[in-house]
Amino acid sequence: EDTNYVPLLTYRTGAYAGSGIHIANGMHDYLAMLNERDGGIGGVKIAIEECETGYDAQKGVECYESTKGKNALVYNPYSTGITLQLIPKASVDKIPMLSMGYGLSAAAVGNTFPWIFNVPDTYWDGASVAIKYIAEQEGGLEKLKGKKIGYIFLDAGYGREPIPLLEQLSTKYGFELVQYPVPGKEMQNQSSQWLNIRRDRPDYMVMWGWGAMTPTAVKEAVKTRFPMDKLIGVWWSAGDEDAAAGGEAAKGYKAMNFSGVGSDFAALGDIKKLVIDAGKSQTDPSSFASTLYNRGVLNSVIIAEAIRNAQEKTGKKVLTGEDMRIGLESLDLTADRLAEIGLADFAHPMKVTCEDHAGGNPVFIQEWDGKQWQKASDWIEPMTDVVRPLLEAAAKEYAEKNAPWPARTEACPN
Amino acid sequence: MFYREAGQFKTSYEADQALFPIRQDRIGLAVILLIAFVGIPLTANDFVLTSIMIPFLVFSLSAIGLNILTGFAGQLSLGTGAFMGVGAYAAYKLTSLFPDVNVIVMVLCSGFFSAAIGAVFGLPSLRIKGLYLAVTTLAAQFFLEWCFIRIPWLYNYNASGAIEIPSRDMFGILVTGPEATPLTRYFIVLAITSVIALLMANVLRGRIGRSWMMIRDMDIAAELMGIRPLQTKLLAFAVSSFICGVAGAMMVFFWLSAAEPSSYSIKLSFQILFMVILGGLGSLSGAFMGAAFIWILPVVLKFVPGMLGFDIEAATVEHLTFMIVGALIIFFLIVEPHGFARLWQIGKQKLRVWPFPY
Amino acid sequence: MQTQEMTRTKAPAGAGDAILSVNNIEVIYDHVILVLKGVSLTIPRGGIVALLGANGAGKTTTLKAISNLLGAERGEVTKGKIVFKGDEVQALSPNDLVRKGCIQVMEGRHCFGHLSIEENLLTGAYTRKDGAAAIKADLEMVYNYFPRLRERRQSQAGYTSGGEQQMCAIGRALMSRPEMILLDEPSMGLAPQLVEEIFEIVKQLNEREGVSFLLAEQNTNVALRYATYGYILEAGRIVLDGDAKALRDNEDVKEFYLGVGGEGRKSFRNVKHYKRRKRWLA
Amino acid sequence: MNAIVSNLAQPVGQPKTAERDLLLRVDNVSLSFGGVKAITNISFDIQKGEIRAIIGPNGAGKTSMLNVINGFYHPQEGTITWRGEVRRKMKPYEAASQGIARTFQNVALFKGMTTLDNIMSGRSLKMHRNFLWQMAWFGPARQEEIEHRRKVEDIIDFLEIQAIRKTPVGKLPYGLQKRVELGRALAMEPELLLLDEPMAGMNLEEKEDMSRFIVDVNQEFGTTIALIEHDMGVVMDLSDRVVVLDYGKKIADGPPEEVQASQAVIDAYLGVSH
Amino acid sequence: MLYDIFIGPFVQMVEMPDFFLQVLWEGFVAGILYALIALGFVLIFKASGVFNFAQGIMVVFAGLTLVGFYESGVPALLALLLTIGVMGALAYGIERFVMRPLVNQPDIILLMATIGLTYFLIGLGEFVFGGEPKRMIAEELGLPTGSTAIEMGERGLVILQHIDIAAAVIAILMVTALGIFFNKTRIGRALRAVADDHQAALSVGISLNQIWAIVWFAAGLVALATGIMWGARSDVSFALEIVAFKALPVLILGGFTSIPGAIIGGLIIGFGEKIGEIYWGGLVGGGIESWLAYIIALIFLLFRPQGLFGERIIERV
Ligand SMILES: Nc1ncnc2c1ncn2[C@@H]1O[C@H](COP(=O)(O)OP(=O)(O)OP(=O)(O)O)[C@@H](O)[C@H]1O
Ligand SMILES: Nc1ncnc2c1ncn2[C@@H]1O[C@H](COP(=O)(O)OP(=O)(O)OP(=O)(O)O)[C@@H](O)[C@H]1O
Ligand SMILES: [Mg+2]
Ligand SMILES: [Mg+2]
Repeated sequence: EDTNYVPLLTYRTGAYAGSGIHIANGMHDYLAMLNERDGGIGGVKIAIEECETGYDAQKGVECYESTKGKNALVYNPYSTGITLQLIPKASVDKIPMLSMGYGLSAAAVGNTFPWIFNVPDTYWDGASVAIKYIAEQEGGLEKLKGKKIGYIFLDAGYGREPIPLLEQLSTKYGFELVQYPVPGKEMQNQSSQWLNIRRDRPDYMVMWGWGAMTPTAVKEAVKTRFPMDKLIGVWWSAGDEDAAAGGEAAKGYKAMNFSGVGSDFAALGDIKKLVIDAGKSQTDPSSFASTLYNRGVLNSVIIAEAIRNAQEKTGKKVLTGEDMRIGLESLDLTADRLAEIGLADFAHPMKVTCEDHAGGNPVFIQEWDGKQWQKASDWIEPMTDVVRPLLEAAAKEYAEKNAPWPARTEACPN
Repeated sequence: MFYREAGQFKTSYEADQALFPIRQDRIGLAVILLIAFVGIPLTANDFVLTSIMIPFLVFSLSAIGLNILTGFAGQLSLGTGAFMGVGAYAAYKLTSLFPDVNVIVMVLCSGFFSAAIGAVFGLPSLRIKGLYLAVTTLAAQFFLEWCFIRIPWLYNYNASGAIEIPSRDMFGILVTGPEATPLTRYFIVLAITSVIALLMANVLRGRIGRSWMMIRDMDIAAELMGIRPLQTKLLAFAVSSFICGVAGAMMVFFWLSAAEPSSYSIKLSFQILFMVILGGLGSLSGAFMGAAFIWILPVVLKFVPGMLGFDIEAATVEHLTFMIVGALIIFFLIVEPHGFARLWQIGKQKLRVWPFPY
Repeated sequence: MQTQEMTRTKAPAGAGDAILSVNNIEVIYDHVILVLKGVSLTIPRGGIVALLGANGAGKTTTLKAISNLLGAERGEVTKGKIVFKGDEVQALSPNDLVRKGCIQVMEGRHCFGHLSIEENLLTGAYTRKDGAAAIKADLEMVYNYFPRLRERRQSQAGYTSGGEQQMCAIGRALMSRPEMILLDEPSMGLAPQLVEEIFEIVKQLNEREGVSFLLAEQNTNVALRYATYGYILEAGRIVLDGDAKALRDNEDVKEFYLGVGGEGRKSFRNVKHYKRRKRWLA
Repeated sequence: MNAIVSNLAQPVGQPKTAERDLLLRVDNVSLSFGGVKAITNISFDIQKGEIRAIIGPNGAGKTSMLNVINGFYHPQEGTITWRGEVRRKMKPYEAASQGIARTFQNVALFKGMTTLDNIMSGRSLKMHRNFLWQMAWFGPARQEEIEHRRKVEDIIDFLEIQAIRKTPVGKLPYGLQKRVELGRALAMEPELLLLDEPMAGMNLEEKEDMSRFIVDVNQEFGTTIALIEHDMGVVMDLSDRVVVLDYGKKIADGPPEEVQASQAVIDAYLGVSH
Repeated sequence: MLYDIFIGPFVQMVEMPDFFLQVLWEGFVAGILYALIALGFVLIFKASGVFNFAQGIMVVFAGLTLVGFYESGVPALLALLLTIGVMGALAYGIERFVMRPLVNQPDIILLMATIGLTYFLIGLGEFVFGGEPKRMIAEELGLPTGSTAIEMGERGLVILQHIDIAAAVIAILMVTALGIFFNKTRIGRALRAVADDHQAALSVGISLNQIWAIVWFAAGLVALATGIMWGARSDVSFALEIVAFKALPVLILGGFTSIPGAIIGGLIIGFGEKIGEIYWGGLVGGGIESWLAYIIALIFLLFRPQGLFGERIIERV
């Protein structure tokens, strides 16, 4: 029987499992639902296989090596570290890699990285939105001058990625950027960082937390009586447990998001009915439709839509990695299409082009009301004008440092 | 009776001091080398090469490195990961500073940097012993890890903080970078590992190897017999770190091709320590056996349920793997605290007297 | 052959009332090294039995087999049985055996280096339940036996001299009020005066309190003077046994163990090298 | 065997009192640990080529004395003169390189190594090939190794321990361990050999063997020997002069017969006269 | 530059006394928490000479079990009792299947075995409880959760978390109890004997099995207390296991065998680390906490190779 094989590099174990499990469930369940409901995509079932990485780069590479031979269509490493290792390998093996909203920001430059996709946004887009949102609160970008903005982050590739952009913005808008790195080992032991924050009294805090780092940070923020409405997390710090760790007192904590909030979507209803209630998933019903779960769903939506697109573009039903790349690179997920698949308004419409693999799509801010996340802003556009040149420069630098970096040989699909 | 030594007389000290004085062992080694250099390249697929053999060899080499320090010189170290990291970062810096020099030369040179750093952290070993010494090596581990993060010069100011290995060729064949074939990388790693293993086997059976073991077994007596403890220990630290450094550099150059500081974390230190202890402290062949066990077993375990037709979740497999590996470690320690190497010896002993029980 | 005969005819005195009997045990180390090849011994209640033999004959191994300490050295008893006070004890743990009244003084001292001498002695009383006063009294008794220990009572045992440690090890065993003591080379490293004293203590305990002893000793001379019965172990087998007096008079024993061959005691300076052949092995 | 004959060999039987024959002199040495006075104001000397016994009750300070001589302990007071030179605060490995070797009361063999390697380890100071040669093995390093192996084999033959050449020493019976330890010390070709209770735990036969080795070493190679032993038979037969310690003090010094007859020694050490 | 190193920090301490006090308090709390973990290590080390690497995972395991019982509907206090039972069973299991067969083996082998145990418990814990972080049921157990702010001067504020105060009290109680247990009872002496020489301890009739079951159980209880306290600060998750590394320098500093050493070592590390990080860390980019503790311990060790309160390392021939 023909299938389209989609390996999912997930982690349900290790220090970051707290975040990883929800993502893994969301990714798995949507694809499983398509298999149940529609018999796959275009009549071909999706073969889903999870490979456990434990957020560990070595194991991630091992997963990649052990699955790529099975005609893998696309990889989602869910770790910036693993992404970095796989970028060169995937480029050589000609298998696209979708790092949705994480990974190497520069990979958005499709001409340099034809095989890597990071729709809907890069970290730099995210960081610029955070600054923009702060400016909005203060009443305009010019009001940022003289403000102090703290940046607390997981001290790894993931958390360091936004720093160049933040520094750029800080010089541009004249605010002071103070960095608070949290070593991976000390994730659950952040009292020093928050003491420093207390002393420095930044006006706002931007947070790039993951795994157990986020709930600990939220708790510490509450403890040190940092004004919670001035703490803004990246979309990966937007988990329900993350905020719940602070309980009532964390009311006002904000985080960016680009995937739907809540379970009020037809497709999610199908998942619940056909997959979860049917006992075909590991999802704990209480965590269904949580922020990170929905994030996982969106990841699979992009995969599924890319498969469909590729099937249309190539006329094949059973695809290869190369076909998949075509599907991803000409992906156009419109509002209509989202509605059609039962996920109206679940995400902002996104379009991938040859040049731009990220799209720089708008994101919104959600706020914790003490019990739940609530949407707290409209879609905010990132500062593409600042981000794009930086991306170009970074891509160029990457190619130079890794010379001889192969030039793009893949034709643009349209 | 299979393993019969009778009738093999050594007529000179040369013969008696050969690495493998017994014929069966020599044949065994020849077979292993034949498999490694011919058999595996002919049969193995990319997955086996890149995910099993290359890491296995890299780990074997680092296990040899640690074994020299802990198994032979008796200095417990938990800083192996960081020393490997020093090698990796040094090699990376060297290749970017001197892009035209052959990478293999650079990989080997990187060992000198880790040797120097290892010796520095070995200094307290004169006063501090045993488990207490573990803390100085842990200090090395965490401090160096921190350096890898905090000194951007080390990773050429990459935004990601990771080192990425560019493609380099040697005699027209790509040896590093994503386009280098697994086979090429395998051969390089195999060659470096076997050569270093051989050289170390030589050192270990001579005066220097003995002086390490003297320090390990009874440092006071060693000192009263003319061994200078500081020099000897520092040499062990340096040699061990050199080898670990080369292994660390190989790890990123020929296996991972990109590495973050977390690749050289304490977890790696423990992994290597496991290999050394399970393989057998103070045994070179044990280093290989330990590496095989610790690295290959979990990889293989992952496929077992699938092969048996069970449909178990990936995470559950991972949990089970953890439990099984943990239990097996304890099991093997109980069966033979001196590791696989000793187990193998006892096995030989049994073969010798077979079919009688003793 | 004369020796064989002796083995057969003379059972140890009072064999009927044996406190400990070892029947044909075999011990293997590491699953491959066979060390004891069928050793049988009987220690009568209230007897002092000496176990003699050259280095590596298996004396220590025998004692450890009895006190069940072999497990800690990867050795095991694979055959035979050991009966102490009428019960088979192979399956007991060492501490059960101590509770039952059989304690071993290990070869090579084995004091607890970080504990003071006094604490070392007190650990000996670990299994006792008869109250602090009794223990205190025994402590006094040990100090009276070994005044040197009283002087060093607060010193860490690890830093005391070899002989002091040996006294400490023996004193520690006495603290458990045993009925049977397995003494492994008690005289090793002790000054001549002390050697005599220790054997005097053995004799006193034996006579006054009825403690039985199994002595593994290299100092055959003294051992046979105090023991009532002796076994000679060679390469894992008992090759000769008999009353202490009979052994003392045995020609081979005289020559090889007591050093009083045909022409009386030789000077150590003038021993000549010759290949010894034990007659009973012939 | 002749290979290890020390070039400083002394003809036996000559008068041994001349100052130039003095190998080592201990002057007014005191050593204490916290409150414990292990050695109090002790002086004695060791002549070239003699067998010098040190005896005394347990805890008298005999082992401590040896430890002072080879630099493991540093006395608080007093001096040690080695071949006419006064030395202070010497490191143990320096003592070794000056030709002082020893065996230990509690066997201190290298447990993880074979008999052969243990004895080879005694030759460490005499081997010089550097790390690079060692790595290459073939050529000089191997040459050196074999050369020393020959000498070690001589010692193995001498001590009659051929059969256990390749056995790890940890599992040897006690008596053989002591013998290997002697071999290891001999391999250093020392000028002064310090033996700390070499015959403890041996039966008569083994003591005889050991005595023979000690006498041979002394007579054939002229090695000076300082010997601690509790077996009075051995001490009386072997030693040229005996020094007796008690509670860290010297209570007698002289030829064996004299010492044996001294009432102080009998009271403190021998008990009933032997 | 020199000013930043030698003068600036002190000026800051004086200028912002409330903040300095807060730093000290945080250092104190961190120290107490480190000490709690270290205490578990000390217990086992003292009683068997084993460096129990699994203490970290035992903390996680205890915490997860407690929360797990609660989540499955058992009332909090009953859950606590059940968890104690589970720790007892675990102690028995470890004694029976790990320690007993490894009696008389060298330290490093036992160390390795406990690392093997760590792997096993990680797998088991994740298998049973899943990998998500769980919220500690501090409130339900009757532990205080609020905080008190002490005003100082105009803007000054020192915030004390009640849970931290509870942690300090519990730690001190445990240390006292254990201290008495070790020093005043016959079992305490036996434990130290076992740590010195397994075989000799056996020979004088000390039952290793019993002793080990007791100390592992005690270590399990300490782990449970630690799990509750750490869990209440952040969450109970497997990431906590790493915190156990912090216990190492504490342990080394205090000496492996000293119970008060664990507390004092913990406090030195806690204070040193916080003060170092807050006042000097910024000079080198921050995050020095990850190694500062080790360096502090290392410096102490160079002067006292056996730690502050450790037993002298015996070197004699
Ligand atoms: N743990 C062990 N593993 C292997 N072999 C051992 C072990 N312990 C002892 N042996 C061997 O068992 C034999 C008997 O040793 P044992 O210690 O019982 O002798 P012994 O009569 O007490 O000698 P000694 O007088 O030297 O103390 C020896 O050959 C020794 O090598
Ligand atoms: N490092 C040390 N610390 C404390 N006390 C010590 C140390 N070394 C020796 N002593 C003490 O010094 C005294 C002399 O010890 P030493 O070992 O020299 O005695 P010895 O004469 O060799 O006795 P033995 O015949 O019993 O071996 C002893 O009381 C011992 O406890
Ligand atoms: Mg013995
Ligand atoms: Mg002595």
